Amino acid sequence: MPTLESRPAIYTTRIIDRREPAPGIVILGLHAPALAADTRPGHFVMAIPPAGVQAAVALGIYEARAERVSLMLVDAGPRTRALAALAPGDSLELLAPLGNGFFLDDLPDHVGIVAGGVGLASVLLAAEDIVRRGKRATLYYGARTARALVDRDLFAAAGCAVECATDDGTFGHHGYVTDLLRIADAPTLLLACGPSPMLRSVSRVAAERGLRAQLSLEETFACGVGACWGCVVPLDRASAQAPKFPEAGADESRTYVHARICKEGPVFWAHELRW
Amino acid sequence: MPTLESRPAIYTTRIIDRREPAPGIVILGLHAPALAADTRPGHFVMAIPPAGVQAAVALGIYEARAERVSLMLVDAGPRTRALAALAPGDSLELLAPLGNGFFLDDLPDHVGIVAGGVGLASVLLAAEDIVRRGKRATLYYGARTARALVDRDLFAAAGCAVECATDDGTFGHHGYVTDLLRIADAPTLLLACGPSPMLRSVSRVAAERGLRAQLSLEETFACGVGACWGCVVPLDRASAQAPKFPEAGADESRTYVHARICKEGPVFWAHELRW
Amino acid sequence: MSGVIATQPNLRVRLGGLDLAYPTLMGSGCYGSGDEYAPFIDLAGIGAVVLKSVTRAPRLGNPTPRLVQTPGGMLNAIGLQNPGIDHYLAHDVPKFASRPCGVIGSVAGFSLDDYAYTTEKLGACDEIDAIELNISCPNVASEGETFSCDPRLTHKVVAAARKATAKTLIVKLSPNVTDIAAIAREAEAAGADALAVINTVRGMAIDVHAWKPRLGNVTGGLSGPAIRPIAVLAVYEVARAVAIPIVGQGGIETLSDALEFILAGATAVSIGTGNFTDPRAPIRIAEGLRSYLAERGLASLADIIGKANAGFKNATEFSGDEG
Amino acid sequence: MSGVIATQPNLRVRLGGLDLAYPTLMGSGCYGSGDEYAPFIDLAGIGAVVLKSVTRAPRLGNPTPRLVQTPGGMLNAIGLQNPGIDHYLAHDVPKFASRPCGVIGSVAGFSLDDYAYTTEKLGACDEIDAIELNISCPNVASEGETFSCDPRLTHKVVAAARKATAKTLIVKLSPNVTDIAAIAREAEAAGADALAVINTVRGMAIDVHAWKPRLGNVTGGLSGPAIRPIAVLAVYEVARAVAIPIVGQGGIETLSDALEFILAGATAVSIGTGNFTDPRAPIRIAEGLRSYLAERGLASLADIIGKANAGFKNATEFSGDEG
Ligand SMILES: Cc1cc2nc3c(=O)[nH]c(=O)nc-3n(C[C@H](O)[C@H](O)[C@H](O)COP(=O)(O)OP(=O)(O)OC[C@H]3O[C@@H](n4cnc5c(N)ncnc54)[C@H](O)[C@@H]3O)c2cc1C
Ligand SMILES: Cc1cc2nc3c(=O)[nH]c(=O)nc-3n(C[C@H](O)[C@H](O)[C@H](O)COP(=O)(O)OP(=O)(O)OC[C@H]3O[C@@H](n4cnc5c(N)ncnc54)[C@H](O)[C@@H]3O)c2cc1C
Ligand SMILES: Cc1cc2nc3c(=O)[nH]c(=O)nc-3n(C[C@H](O)[C@H](O)[C@H](O)COP(=O)(O)O)c2cc1C
Ligand SMILES: Cc1cc2nc3c(=O)[nH]c(=O)nc-3n(C[C@H](O)[C@H](O)[C@H](O)COP(=O)(O)O)c2cc1C
Ligand code: FES
Ligand code: FES
Repeated sequence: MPTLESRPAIYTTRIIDRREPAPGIVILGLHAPALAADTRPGHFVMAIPPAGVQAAVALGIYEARAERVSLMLVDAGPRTRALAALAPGDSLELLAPLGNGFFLDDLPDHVGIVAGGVGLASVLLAAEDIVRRGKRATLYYGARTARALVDRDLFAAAGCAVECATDDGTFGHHGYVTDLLRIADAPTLLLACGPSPMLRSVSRVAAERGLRAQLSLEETFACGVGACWGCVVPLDRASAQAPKFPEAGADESRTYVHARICKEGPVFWAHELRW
Repeated sequence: MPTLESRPAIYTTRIIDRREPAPGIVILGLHAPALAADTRPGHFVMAIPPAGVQAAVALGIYEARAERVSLMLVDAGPRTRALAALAPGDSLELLAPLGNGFFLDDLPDHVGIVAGGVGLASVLLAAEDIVRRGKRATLYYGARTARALVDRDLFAAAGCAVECATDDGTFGHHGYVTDLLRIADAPTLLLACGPSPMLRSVSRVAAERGLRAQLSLEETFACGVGACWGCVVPLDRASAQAPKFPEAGADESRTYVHARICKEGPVFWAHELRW
Repeated sequence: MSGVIATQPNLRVRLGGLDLAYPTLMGSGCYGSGDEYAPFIDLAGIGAVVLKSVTRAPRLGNPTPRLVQTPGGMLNAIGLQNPGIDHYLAHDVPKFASRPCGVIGSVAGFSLDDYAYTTEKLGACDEIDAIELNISCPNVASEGETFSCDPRLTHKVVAAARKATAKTLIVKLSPNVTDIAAIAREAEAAGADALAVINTVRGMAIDVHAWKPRLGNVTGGLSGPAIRPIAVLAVYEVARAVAIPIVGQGGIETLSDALEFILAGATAVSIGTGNFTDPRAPIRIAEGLRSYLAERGLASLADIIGKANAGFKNATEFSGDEG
Repeated sequence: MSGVIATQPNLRVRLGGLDLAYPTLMGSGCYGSGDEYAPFIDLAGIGAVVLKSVTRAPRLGNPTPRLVQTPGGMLNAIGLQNPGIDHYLAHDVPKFASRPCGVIGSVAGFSLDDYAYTTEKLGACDEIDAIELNISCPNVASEGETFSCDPRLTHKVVAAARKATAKTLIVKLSPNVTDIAAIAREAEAAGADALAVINTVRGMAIDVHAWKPRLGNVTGGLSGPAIRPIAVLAVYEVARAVAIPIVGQGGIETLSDALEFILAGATAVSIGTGNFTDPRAPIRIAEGLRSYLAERGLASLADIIGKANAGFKNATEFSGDEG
């Protein structure tokens, strides 16, 4: 959990830059000094879409430095599309910063960061933080194809090593990003963010090889602030993150409870999940 | 009815210019040579909105010359707003040209054109046509306020006189545009397009003063091509435009039928309406 | 040659005795007679057009406004404006003879007699391939209770229509009921060959400036993408309750929308309000279905019908005679 | 001074014995306990928060996914996850004491006993100002029939809850019925002080890639702007059937949306899904209502309630003690 309590609020920000590192991917830079200062690695926002589009959408905080915060949008549906159509000068309101963030207080010498697709948006700040704490960081980055591997240079610039895998073999390892973890000197702590199948695979590899892994989970959100119980994951009752909950009578409730990804998470220890 | 049969089709056009003559009003110029050639005064289009926005929307054909057709959008809701956000280079699909258009074959020496608000979009071609036929045309143009009176110069350039009225008295006559018709030498034929209350008022003035009036009606459309019967108006059974319809048993069906504004109209003779 | 043809997925489906080249219908009341769209689309690419509902006596329909846009959908209250069956037979039906797609007549009414009378007359026309029974009207003899809202009344009206025609009989169900599966079972038991699921959902909108209902008829029927989840569930539930084929409808605009209904158990789909966004929707959906099947190496639509519905009972026949 | 105050329109409304400073509620299940929103909005600007429904026994809730976005709305199938009434009374309820707005507890259950038990326990808490009865659950004793879908069951469950508490009792109706007015009349007859209209509409969505329902629970409840026309009509019909006040809900996001419900006959409105677009919605709607009344020179909300509903019967009491 973040060492300092952050103070979520509704931020009215202004878009100051916009780039498209690959087709279907847009990065919006926002002027948001107070939010930048209050953001910890792994935090996310609920972005209020332009008028006429329903439902705020969960987005990782990609960059946060000085006066600027950035968000990465990968075209998935009406909301990411409407937000990606915004231009410098437009304003954007956010509920932020939200979520627990990665646990970075007690790091081994070498930390592996596993990112798939849009999961990249939630791990750059963690990479920076690890390096700042004097540890080694390696990004294991997977995507469908070479073109969808974006911004490797930002990680390199932060002092983080980068290893890639593509489904179609157009860049780096031909296969799953988790294949890259099956090496002798794998980092003993993994931070992972990406699609569920990738996270489950990270979980398996970690279990097999005795590594610890923190997973930043994705699920459809409605509120993003713990109010609707729409985004849960089965979590070991013994986890420090498990909400207090009496046994429900059913057998399984003896071993797990449903924790809210947006509130108790989005970062959980892989070995504590019962999914 | 137009002298030549027009051939409606789905046109894929490209936006070539865009201007905002007043806040909330946008005029889009489209490259559409075949449509420009096939358009008669009073025709309208059903414009297919950008992906994600439902329901095509009815718009008058404002200008039609050589390769270019233009549409006027007045912010009323999601569809006019989505279309107004289009920019040069974007493509726009239209079902067009639709409707009967004004009856311009048998004109008196002086024709009055009454337009309120967005009704202006449906009468410029009529003004041009009247002048081309060697007759005098006067536009009686009403709006809430001076700023909302747009493009008077286009009418003047077409050789049409322009008289204005504003609700707030900021330009021209302070009051209703129909007040301008209560003069001794009013034109004996009126063509009118605008909000319902204005058209009803034109209808009353015409009846009082023995003028003939063609009204281009507005109603919520769904199909715009006569398929859904959503856009009807009660019309005298004896009208040449009345759809063939047996008496329904109810008394009123002896005197009127429901005609489709999009198909039998949008232009009707004021004295034939039973609204 | 025949090898190449054999790899083209088969979109042909059967609804009772009605054989359709495509599983895509134009919904009643939304495409007129189909002719209105001849300038815009090739009707040969449509399975069938379902005509606007016709009644025994002529009807002037409801006062205006009859249409209101709502979020993700629209309300309509047309009030079944139509010239009555006699005028319809004399003036309209003859025009349907040369239609390059199926033609399904739609019958509405206000008593059992009405339905039987109109069904018999319309069913007797060579130009009409099948009859759809729009039973979402109030029964004037039965304190105005809507036919489709009561299992007993549904049974009676379907039985009456069944006696009146030997043509394929499609019964269109209303979603405005506590238990649509119970209604569906009655329609099947009374002799329906297929079910159309769903008609519009009752709703209203209010003019907040004028302080009055926005529709001339006060209430209307909600349609369009807004109701799609309601319609998909209705198809899902009906498909578990009956063995006759289902025509799914309610908010279909795209291939993905159509697939939801087919995977829930629909044999064919109908596009209504989607036409008002883009009349090419049914053509595009048929093309999309063909590619969808081809990409997955599937031979016919039968391979996906009901595949997301574990309790699927629906036992459609397919004509295997086309490539 | 008092002259100035008197010209400020009065937004205060009464639901049974419950006096609310604003006619705007936070809908059950959408705002948690309200505390989750304290960082974002001033709860003193809200009429009341309706808490997430609580049951007698703890419930783990449904498998995931529990949420799906749909056109103009969303589906949810949370499955009433809650810690059960005992844990709730011990750990959660005490936190509600210092709330600057009304606090309405929501009770769900699966038998008459459940409802009576939970209502009594929750109604006895000083922190709870009123009880909302969520009767959209299946009755396990009655072959799983949903309480709110049967007038007889509705009467029984409301009567049981009525006996269990003297606090204001709001009964929340389901739209998934043939005749909502009949259900409303039973709830009123059994002692309800007010009605919440409507709960979610049943629906489902299908994953067209995986060929399976998108919700872990297969079916879910549709909410949001998509259902607004359905909800406005339900309020319109219920307002003609009963004399107790109505809390309108279903797709309210803006002032205009709220006005539709109030003009149809609602005394107050509740914002649920609208919160997920912008949690400030209830505050903005209250401000908007004040301006709307002021612009028209109207003194209180009573001046517009039911004004688009000619057959309006609802006879709400208003507290006239505020400027
Ligand atoms: C903590 C967190 C952080 C996140 N960070 C980011 C981020 O930084 N950047 C980012 O771009 N996203 C991020 N996401 C994901 C994003 O919030 C979701 O993808 C969101 O749903 C996008 O909204 P949308 O309206 O654009 O798409 P939606 O309409 O919500 O669509 C979402 C998905 O559903 C699928 N879908 C829709 N209909 C069907 C159907 N019938 N059958 C099968 N599948 C269907 C779509 O293909 C799509 O993949 C994050 C999510 C979480 C929880
Ligand atoms: C033949 C014809 C020609 C036309 N030509 C043009 C043209 O050239 N240019 C042009 O801009 N328009 C034109 N129109 C009008 C245009 O088609 C309509 O205004 C259309 O509805 C706009 O769609 P929208 O989605 O933008 O607004 P919509 O959402 O359809 O809103 C339409 C109206 O409904 C009102 N409304 C919505 N909700 C409520 C409520 N709860 N209470 C009270 N009122 C409400 C809105 O304020 C608005 O005035 C024409 C119409 C016709 C029939
Ligand atoms: C304007 C309009 C008119 C309709 N008229 C009829 C009708 O006459 N008979 C009928 O059975 N259904 C009628 N319907 C219902 C549609 O056929 C369809 O069942 C319903 O709208 C749901 O599908 P959709 O969302 O694709 O429109 C009408 C729908 C609309 C929108
Ligand atoms: C995620 C979610 C959870 C809900 N949980 C409950 C609940 O526990 N009890 C209840 O009575 N209603 C519940 N509802 C229904 C809402 O309170 C509301 O009645 C309904 O969603 C319609 O209003 P809306 O469109 O404003 O959301 C829930 C709705 C949503 C979207
Ligand atoms: S999204 Fe509402 S609790 Fe997590
Ligand atoms: S809008 Fe459909 S008939 Fe006119």
